[in-house]
Amino acid sequence: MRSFWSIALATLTKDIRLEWRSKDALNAMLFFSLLVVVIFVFSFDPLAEESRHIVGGLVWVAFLFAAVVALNQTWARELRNQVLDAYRVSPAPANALFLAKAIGNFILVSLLEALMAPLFVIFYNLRVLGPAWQLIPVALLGTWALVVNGTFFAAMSLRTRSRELMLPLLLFPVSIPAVISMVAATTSILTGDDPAHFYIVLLLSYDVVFSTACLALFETVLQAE
Amino acid sequence: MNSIKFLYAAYIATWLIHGLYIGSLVRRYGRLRQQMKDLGRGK
Amino acid sequence: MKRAFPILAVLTALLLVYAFYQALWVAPTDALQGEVYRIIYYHVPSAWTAFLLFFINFIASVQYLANARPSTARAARWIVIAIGIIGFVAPFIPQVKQQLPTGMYPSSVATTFLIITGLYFVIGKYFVDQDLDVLAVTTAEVGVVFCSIVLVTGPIWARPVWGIWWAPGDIRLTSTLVLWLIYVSYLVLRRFSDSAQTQKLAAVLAVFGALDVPLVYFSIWFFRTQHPQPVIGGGGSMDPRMLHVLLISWMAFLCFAFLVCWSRYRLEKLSREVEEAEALESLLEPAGLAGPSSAVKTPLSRGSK
Amino acid sequence: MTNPLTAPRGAPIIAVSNLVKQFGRFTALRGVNAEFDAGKFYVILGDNGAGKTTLLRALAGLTDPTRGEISILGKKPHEASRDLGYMAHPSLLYDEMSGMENLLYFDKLYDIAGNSRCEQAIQAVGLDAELSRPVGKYSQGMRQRMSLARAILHDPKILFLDEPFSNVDLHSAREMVGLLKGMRDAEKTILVVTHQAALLEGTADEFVWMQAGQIVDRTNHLARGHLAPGDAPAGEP
Repeated sequence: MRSFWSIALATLTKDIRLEWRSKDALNAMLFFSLLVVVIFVFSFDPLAEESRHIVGGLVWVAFLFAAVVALNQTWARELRNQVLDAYRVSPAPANALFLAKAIGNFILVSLLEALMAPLFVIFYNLRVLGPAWQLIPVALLGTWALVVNGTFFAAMSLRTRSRELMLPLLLFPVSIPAVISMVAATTSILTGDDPAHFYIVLLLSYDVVFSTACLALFETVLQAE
Repeated sequence: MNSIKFLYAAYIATWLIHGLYIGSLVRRYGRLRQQMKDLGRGK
Repeated sequence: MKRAFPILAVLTALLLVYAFYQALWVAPTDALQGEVYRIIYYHVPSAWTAFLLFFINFIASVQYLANARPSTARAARWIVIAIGIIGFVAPFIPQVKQQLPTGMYPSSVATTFLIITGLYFVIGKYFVDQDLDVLAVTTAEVGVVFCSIVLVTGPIWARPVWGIWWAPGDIRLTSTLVLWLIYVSYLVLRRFSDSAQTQKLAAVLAVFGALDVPLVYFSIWFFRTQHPQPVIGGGGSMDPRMLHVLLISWMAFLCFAFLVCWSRYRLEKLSREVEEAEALESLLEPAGLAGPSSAVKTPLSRGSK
Repeated sequence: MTNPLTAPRGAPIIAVSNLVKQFGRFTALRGVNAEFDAGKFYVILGDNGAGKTTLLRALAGLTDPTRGEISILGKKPHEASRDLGYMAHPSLLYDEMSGMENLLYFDKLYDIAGNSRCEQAIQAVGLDAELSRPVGKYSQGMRQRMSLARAILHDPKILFLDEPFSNVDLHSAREMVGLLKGMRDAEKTILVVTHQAALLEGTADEFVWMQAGQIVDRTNHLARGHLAPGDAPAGEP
C-alpha cells in the first residue's frame, strides 16, 4: 500500500517535471484555450441580456474542448520510446499509474480553466447572483469528472486506430450526465434562481462511481495490447 | 384527421429500420459465404 | 435447432400481424390524443426490448470481465446473489415500501430483482468464455436498432401531440438518446480497436455505459419531465384493453428481437470461425515447415452448410 | 563441449510450450517449444519477421500469446516481473530527463529506493552517474547502455535483451558484451535477440535459430552444424 502511493507520487512528480521541461506543449495548450474563449465570444454575442443563462453551457463546452486536447497528450509521452512498456514489465500496480495521470491531468486542466474563466467573466460581464462560493466545488468536481474518465478513455483509445478521434467518441456519451450537472449547477448559481445542491451531489456521486470503476478496471486496459 | 399521417409514418419508419438492419445481416451473411468459399479454394 | 428457426419465424410473423391488427383496429381510440396514440404500440415495446437487450449486454460484459480470474468470478457471483436477496426482501420492509413510487408494487420490484439474478446465472450457464462476448456484440447491435426505432417514433408521436418534435427536458426520450449514444460508441470501439483484446476493452466500456444509466436518468430527472405518466405502474390511468394490446405487441417484438439476435449471433460465431480458419491457414502457409499441421482441424466443418 | 540439449548445466528456468501469436492474419509465432536453463547465455537469431521480438515480448509478459503456455520460474510472466529485466529496441527512457533521473523513477516502480543502486547500475554499464545531460541528447551507444542500466536496475535473475548492439559502435558493443559476460558469470540467465551474433561468438552458451515463427535449430556455435529437417538454408549473415 505504501508503495502504491510512492509510485503514484513518483509518477506525478515525474510528469510535472517533464511537462515543465517541455514548456512548449504547455504554452501551446494555454494559447489554444485562449483561442477557444475568443471563438466563443465571437460566436455568442456577449452583450445579450440573457447571456447569464447560456454562459454556464458555453464555459463548460469550452472547458470540454480544452480538456480533450490536453487529455490526448497524456499518453503521448509514454508512447515515445515505448516507455509504457517499461512500466508494464515492472511489478508496479496499474492503478498507481492511472491515479498519477488523472491527478496530473486534473492539475493541467484546472490551470487551463483558471486562465479561461476570468476571460469569460470579462467578456460576458458576468455578475453572480447566487452563492458564488458554490462555483468552486462545481468546478473542482466537474473537472475531475471530465478528467478521470478522459484519462481512462485516452488510455483505451491508445489501443485503437485513429486514437485522437476515438477519445471524444468514447468520452462524450459517458460524460453527458456530468456535463448536464455542471452546466445546470453553474447556470443556477449564476442566475440565483434555483439551488444547485442536487447537481453538486450528483456530480459527487458521478465522481465516486467512475473513479472507483476506473481504478478497478484500468489494469485490463493497460495490459490489453 | 391529419395526425393519422404521423401514425403511418411511425409504423413505416419502424419496419424500414428493421428492414435495413435485416438487409445488412443478409449482406454480411453473403460476404461470409464468399469468404468461406475462398477459404476452401485456397487449400 | 436448425428446424426451430423457420418455425419460430412463421410464428413470429403471425404474432406480429396479429399485434398489428390489434393495435390498429381492436384497441380503443384514445380520448385525448386520437388515433395517433397508436404509435405507442410500436414505440413502447421497442423501448422495453432495447432496454432488455442492453441489460443482457451488461450482464454478459460483467461476466466476461469477471471470468478472467476464478477469484473475481466467484466474487461477482456472490455479489449478484446478495443483490438478488436484498432486492427481493427490501421492498417488503415497511420503510422501503413507503419510498416506492405510487403504482409500483413491492411484489413486482421483488420479482424484477429475482429475474435479474436469474438472468445472470442463466447466461452464465449457457454462455461461456468467448460466447459471452458474442452475446454482448449481438445484444448491443440489435439493441441499438430497437433504440433507433424508439428515437424515431418518439418525435413522430410528439409532433402532433405536443406540437414539438423534441422536448429537451423530457426524461425518457432524452435518456434513451444518451443510451443510444453510449452503445453506438461501444460499437464504434469494437470496429476501431486495434488490440488483440478488443473483447475486454468493449466489456469495460459496456460496464461504464451501464454505470452511466442511473446518473443520466437522475440528471435529466431534475429538468422535470414533459412526458405523460409512465404507461405501466404509473397511476394506472391506462385502459386495460390498451394494456392488453401493448403486452401482445411486446410479445411479438420480443419474439422478433429473439429471431434477429439469433441470426446475428450465428453470423458472429460463423465469422469468428472463418477468421480462425483464415488464421490457421496463414499458420500453415509456408509448406515444408514442420508445424502443428497434423493436429489442426478446420473448425469450418460445422458452419459451412 | 557437451550438447546443452542433453546435458543442461542448470535446471530449466523458462519453459515455453506450443506458443502461437497471431496479429489478425499475420502469424508471428507458430508453435514455439523451448526450455531455457538457469545461468546460461542464449542468443536468438533469425531473419526479420522470424518472430524473435514477439517471442521476447511474450516472455516479458508484454503481449498475450494467442495460444500456448509460458512458465518462468514456475510462474506466469506477469507474476515473475520482479525477476525479469527487459530491454527493448527503443530505449524505454524519457528523453527529457537525465539518466540518473530516469533510473530514480524506475527504481520506485520496483520498490527499491536509494541512489546507490542507481549509481551502481549506471557505473556497471560504464557511464557516469553525474551526467546531467537529458537522455535525448545522448549518443546512440550511450542511450543503449543507459537502457541496459534500466533493465538491470532491480538485479533480475533473467534478462531479455532485444537488439542491444544495434547502432552501437564496435568498441561500445564489445564493452557491453563483456558486461553481459560478467552477468552470466554471476548466474544470470540471458536471452539476447541480435543481428550481430558474431560479437557473441565465444561468449554465448547457445545459439537459438528462429525462422518463420518457429525455433528451427539450437547450436553451440555460430556456424550451424546441421540443418533442421525440411529447412532451407538460413539467410543469416
